[in-house]
Amino acid sequence: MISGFYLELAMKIMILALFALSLELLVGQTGLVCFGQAAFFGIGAYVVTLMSPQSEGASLWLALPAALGAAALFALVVGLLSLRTQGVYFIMITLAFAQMAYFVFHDTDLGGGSDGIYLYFRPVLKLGDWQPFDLDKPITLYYAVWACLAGTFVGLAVLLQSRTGRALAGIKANEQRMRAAGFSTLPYKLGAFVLSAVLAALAGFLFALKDGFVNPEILSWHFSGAVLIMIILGGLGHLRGALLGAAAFTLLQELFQSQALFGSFAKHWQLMLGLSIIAIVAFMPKGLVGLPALLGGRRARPAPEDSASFGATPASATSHSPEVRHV
Amino acid sequence: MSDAVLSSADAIALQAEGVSRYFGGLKAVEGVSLTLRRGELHAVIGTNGAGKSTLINLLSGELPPSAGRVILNGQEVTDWSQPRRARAGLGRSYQRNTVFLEFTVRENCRLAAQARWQRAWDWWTPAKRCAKAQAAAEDALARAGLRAVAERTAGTLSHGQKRQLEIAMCLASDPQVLLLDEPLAGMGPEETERMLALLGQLKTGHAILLVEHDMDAVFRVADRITVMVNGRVIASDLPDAIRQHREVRIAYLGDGH
Amino acid sequence: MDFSTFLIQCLNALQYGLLLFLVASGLTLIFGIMGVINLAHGSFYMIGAYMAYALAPVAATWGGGFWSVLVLGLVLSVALGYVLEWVFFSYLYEREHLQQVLMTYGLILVFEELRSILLGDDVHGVQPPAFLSGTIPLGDVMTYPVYRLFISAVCVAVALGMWAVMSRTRLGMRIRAGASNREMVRAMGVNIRLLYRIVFAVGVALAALAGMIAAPMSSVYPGMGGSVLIICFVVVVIGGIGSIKGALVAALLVGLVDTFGKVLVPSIAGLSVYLLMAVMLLWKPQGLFKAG
Amino acid sequence: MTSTIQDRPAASSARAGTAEGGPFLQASGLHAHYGQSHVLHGVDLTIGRGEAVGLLGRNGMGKTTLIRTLIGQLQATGGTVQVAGRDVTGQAPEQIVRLGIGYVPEGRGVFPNLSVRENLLMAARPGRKGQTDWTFDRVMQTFPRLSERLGNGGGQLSGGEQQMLAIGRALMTNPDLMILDEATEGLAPLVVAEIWRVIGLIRASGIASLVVDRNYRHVLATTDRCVVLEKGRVVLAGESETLAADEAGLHRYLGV
Amino acid sequence: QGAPKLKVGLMLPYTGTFAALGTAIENGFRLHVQEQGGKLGGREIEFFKVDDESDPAKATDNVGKLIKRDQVDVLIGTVHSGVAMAMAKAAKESNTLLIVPNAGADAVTGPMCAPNIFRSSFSNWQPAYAMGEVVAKKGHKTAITITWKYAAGTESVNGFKEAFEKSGGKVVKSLDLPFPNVEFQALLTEIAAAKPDAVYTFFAGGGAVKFVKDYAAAGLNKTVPLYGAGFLTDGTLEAQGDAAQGLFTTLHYADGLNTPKDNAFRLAYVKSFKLQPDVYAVQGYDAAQMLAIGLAATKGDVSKKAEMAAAIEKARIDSPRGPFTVSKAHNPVQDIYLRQVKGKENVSAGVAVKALADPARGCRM
Ligand SMILES: Nc1ncnc2c1ncn2[C@@H]1O[C@H](COP(=O)(O)OP(=O)(O)OP(=O)(O)O)[C@@H](O)[C@H]1O
Ligand SMILES: Nc1ncnc2c1ncn2[C@@H]1O[C@H](COP(=O)(O)OP(=O)(O)OP(=O)(O)O)[C@@H](O)[C@H]1O
Ligand SMILES: [Mg+2]
Ligand SMILES: [Mg+2]
Repeated sequence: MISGFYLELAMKIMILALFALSLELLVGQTGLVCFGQAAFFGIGAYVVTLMSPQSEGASLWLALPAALGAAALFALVVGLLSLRTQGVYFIMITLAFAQMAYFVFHDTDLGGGSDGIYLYFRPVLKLGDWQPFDLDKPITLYYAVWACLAGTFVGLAVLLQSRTGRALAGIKANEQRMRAAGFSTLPYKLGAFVLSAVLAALAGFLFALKDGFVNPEILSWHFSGAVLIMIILGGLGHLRGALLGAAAFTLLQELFQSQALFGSFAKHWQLMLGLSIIAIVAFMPKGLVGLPALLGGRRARPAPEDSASFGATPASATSHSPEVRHV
Repeated sequence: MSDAVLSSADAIALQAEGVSRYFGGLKAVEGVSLTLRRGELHAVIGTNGAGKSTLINLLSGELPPSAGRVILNGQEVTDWSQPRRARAGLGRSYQRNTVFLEFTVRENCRLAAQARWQRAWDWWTPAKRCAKAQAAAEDALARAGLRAVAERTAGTLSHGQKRQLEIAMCLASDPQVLLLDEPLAGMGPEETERMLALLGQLKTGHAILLVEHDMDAVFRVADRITVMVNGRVIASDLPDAIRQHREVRIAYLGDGH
Repeated sequence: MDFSTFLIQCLNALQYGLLLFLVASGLTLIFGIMGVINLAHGSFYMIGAYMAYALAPVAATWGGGFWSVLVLGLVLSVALGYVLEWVFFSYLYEREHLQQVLMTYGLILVFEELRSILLGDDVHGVQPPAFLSGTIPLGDVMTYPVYRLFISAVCVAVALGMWAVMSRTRLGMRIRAGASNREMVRAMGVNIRLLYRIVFAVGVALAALAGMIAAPMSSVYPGMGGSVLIICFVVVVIGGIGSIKGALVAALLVGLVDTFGKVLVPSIAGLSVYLLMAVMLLWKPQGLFKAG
Repeated sequence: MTSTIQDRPAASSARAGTAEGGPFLQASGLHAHYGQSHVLHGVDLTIGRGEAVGLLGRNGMGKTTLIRTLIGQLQATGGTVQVAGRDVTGQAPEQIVRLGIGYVPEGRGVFPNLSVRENLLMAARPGRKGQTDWTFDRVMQTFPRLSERLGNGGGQLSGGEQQMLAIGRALMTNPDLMILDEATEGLAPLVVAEIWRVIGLIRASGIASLVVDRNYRHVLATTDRCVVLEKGRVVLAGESETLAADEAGLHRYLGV
Repeated sequence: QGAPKLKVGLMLPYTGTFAALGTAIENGFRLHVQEQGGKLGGREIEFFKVDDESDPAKATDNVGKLIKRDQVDVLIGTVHSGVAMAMAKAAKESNTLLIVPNAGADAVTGPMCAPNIFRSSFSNWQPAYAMGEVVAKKGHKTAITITWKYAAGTESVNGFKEAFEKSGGKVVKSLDLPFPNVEFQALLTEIAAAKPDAVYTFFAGGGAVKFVKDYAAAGLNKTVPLYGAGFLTDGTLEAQGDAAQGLFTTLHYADGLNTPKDNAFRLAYVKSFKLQPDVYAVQGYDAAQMLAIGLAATKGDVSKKAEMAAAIEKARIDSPRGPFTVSKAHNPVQDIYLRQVKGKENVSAGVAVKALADPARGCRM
């Protein structure tokens, strides 16, 4: 049984993985590169913290829907406005809204300003007088995080191969064509945007529960950027890429910061992290998900589809010599 | 089909009334009126840059018109969005390929077909379970002659094959009104024949607007021809009359036809 | 605010806007025109600033001053950019664009750490050259440093130069063409790989130049790269990707909003620039001046 | 499969390989792959100086692939290519093209972010022998429609206008060999006629051409020699006139 | 012998803007341990280090590494106030001894105060309050404050305002700009237009350098005197050059104190680390001293928190800055110096306020 630090590390990785999944839905599956995902994460975290009284835990029944709902609402507004733009402009406008959210928490006293605020008691789940589990126990929280991650992963996997999911993939590939075929793309994109925000807020919610402390920095562009880096590192277009990326990013950081292994050079962990990232880009074009294929090398390749390389009929041994060889 | 049926109002599938589209100072389409009937293949020909593709964009809702009205099945659809018009039975193909390069050929068609049976709230049933879309896709593949390459990724097709796929996708969503922008471009001689046969088949049940520069083909299948030059319609008549039309010969056909 | 203060504030805004343009100019080239999302731009700026600090004593040993530092720095940064493109970017163009983001992110970490190892973590000042260290009186209490005017002049020169090259010369056309279809440019007989290597090098040099020029004014400190990065992206995007004119106008606009935002509505000063960007993009989803 | 055309007597084409000795372009035994799929199976092709060669075949038979391999956009996995007497196998496209090839790609490849004027100017260069027959003005005369749209972005043009632009752009390089891959796609009949006229003109001025076009009758009528591809192999080759008369061959390989 | 090593967790910034400060603090701490023969309270020391990156978002996580993974006995850290707050919370929950060697957030020894939390540096309020009195005494009637809009800046400005207005002055305008923005020109113009008697400022690091230089370049240093909390000119003087000459700042440490303790400290520091010590090094050194005093009282037993706290509260700590005591809320009660920049030094111009104690508002201990 893992405990203490490793329990927390596992939770942290899972929360980041959940966060990465939320972004993967947008970036990898719908083709919307959002650079403000941390805002939703932060809203989820802040809402539960603000809702929790100083002396007791808030009701999970209230806090969770409120956190997710607030993020969804924000995403709805941001999405409606920013989905008018495309490509890099979309990247930047989502950044703009996220930065505004950041400054609201940073510059006003709403959430304790730049110092952040504490969550003293985790929300409690109660059905009447019965309390099925107690999130204050680390191990319970761990399983809760686990369940959220697993649920999200499975849910997204199912979603992506449904008609809705294929429509999103189509929008990523060629939106104009989807519209011509009769798909109103805006509702689809908006739906994906809001769903993604809700998942990010769930991750933020769990983060606040785990740490008991929220700070405006969790809304900052650095964090939005970091999670984007994670999913690219893992490999875009695959749900498991998000998991791999989040785990690899966190563990690499952990590894290089470890004094047990690197001694005083651990101080320069960023150098090693940077170099590993560069190496991954250079040698793994598909990100970490491409690693098995890379290692498997030639053996794993499918049989050459030579017969398929030509149009109507298979290119069987057409050894007819030309009747006409005008020379 | 008798003239009486052709001219009766309920055969009218799509109508443009004085539609115009300006790009800055350029009048790409100006005051074009045109009627598309079921069971009829209506060809639109004209010089390069005459505004044919723009007209299709206006009819299909891809571009909003600067002026004029579009009427689909007796209902004004001028301010309908493109997807809405598509769902009401207006299908189009593009002059430049717009296929989904990363998907397989079959998947391309299935996605197009799926537009008819959208159920966005149903996020759990696998798309492959939608038998109707599956069948419509297979049908379109067969018609366009793409069966053999159905499992290939669209990006690996040759140019001509992509053009065929472009048409197949348009067919897959089974529209009643087809707006085809140069469907023959890029196709080889054999494929051209097949496409013309297909058009002949389709036009009995559908209304087809065909933009094409291959005059042999146009004169073979068209029931009616509209000629555009510089955004305006200069003639609209039966094929034989167009062949003789002096202005059309000067501006477009040349002496070869 | 009385009228003369207003005028001075306008001057401040103009000057800040021009400085922003200078810093963003390299980004306009690499990101806006080549299409490489370059997060390491801030690092190049930082490298420039640290060069201004570290090269000054080197230049002094053989009697060189401000200008020699500038030239030396430019040469070094061109070389750096050339090698970087070669080693790290040349094979990324065919890949998904976001891979470049990852690569430049890795570079940020490496550069930041290398700086720390080589030059330490201290804050340093750089002296402006003597002939530019004067001031001009403005109103009765304030003076205006000549060096700031010098910076503005450099900005205007860079802006004009870039605009002329990109839109008036065949070279510029080829560079822009390369951003939309590399293979086609090669098929027209243009050695786009070399061209891009050079453009990248120039982009790096422009960022470094901005750093070197700004160093006497802003001093040199760890993390200085990160603080300019986002604002540069804001400028390039508001202006419309690929447009140098757009970048200039956007930089001035950002300067204006930032300056007056701080003075008139200090409570939301942090927000103002992003608010500007959101409003601009909602109004013009393709930026102010869309290229092509 | 041994359908080479190397062994064809030089006399078969009036202009092939005269003057400076050796054909302008010579490819032998070309193989090409896209990943695992083998697309060209040992193709031989010779284009003499000033010779017009047609390349025919149904969709997906490897015409474009052959062209891409010739100019180095695709690495040949076997065989050699010589251009202007030099072995260019494995060289970069820009190096090969600079030996005097103007290329009109399938699907136009117009630069959407450049204006029409810029699209043309970016490619402009004098020919290998310093010839500057094709200038901006001459392209404008050939395609008057373009001169009305000079300031427009390449992406804003109609399909046909883009095609004209692609052809004009290739001409601006003052090539010795024009490669036209479906250059008449989407062009109005009058313009197509003009293109064929220009091809004839080019040919008369000693510029070689390699033409792919869906209108095989036109190709046969305007070229010296034709090559028919089937599944990546040359299955028919010969003088255009003779081929044009070979109904059976055409039917078999072109499906007409 | 026999007693296991004492695990000391250093959570300091080793990368980013504050990297230099982190190093100085660690050096100062190690210097004192060294002087004690490598042992505190009879126990050998084993260090565990974590780079906090000055990122509050990662703070809880990072402090968790030390508390849960390494299971340290004592926490030392950090520079950034936001991170320190997260550390304080974690320390409170796990009842780990925490000594804050820099972060000045008033709250650490205010609402967050706890028996096991100490600070060896200052509260933001302290130098600022002292400067308020100084500026008023100099006869200035009106002042403008300017700072970054973040906790440390706001707290500092409030401290200044409290003292200045109590002594009859008036803060006519409080200017701020978003952290870490360094484009000051617009605000300098505001100052020039308002023509106050004095300006009080709180900036640090690169921003401080730029502000001082811009202030001078705008010519304001000739007409409106500038006063600041000591961080304005600490560790930044070389970079500020001439622009900083003559500036007055207040801090709990200064150059040229010329006390035996300070001289010895400086000498030893230079010898050990080949670097000039600064106020951060002093704070690290004193953190070690405080720890040593606590441990001495319990013979190295960290579990006896109450006894350690009592010992430290009673102690008079012989710091290079001058002796100080620790308040009930565990913040130093110390002399605040008025310093003036001369050449590359912040030379002491005497004590501004003697034995100034932080009011520890909100502390219920
Ligand atoms: N987005 C646009 N901005 C400016 N001009 C445009 C735009 N789109 C089209 N045009 C211009 O409008 C005119 C009509 O274009 P359109 O594509 O409709 O022509 P077309 O009849 O389809 O020609 P073709 O047969 O060559 O395809 C052209 O001159 C074209 O340059
Ligand atoms: N990028 C690619 N990857 C894999 N296979 C490809 C790719 N491009 C083309 N192919 C395949 O190679 C074969 C030859 O294609 P090519 O484009 O050369 O045909 P083509 O003769 O030019 O046809 P068309 O007349 O349709 O343009 C086709 O079967 C095609 O599907
Ligand atoms: Mg068209
Ligand atoms: Mg082809």
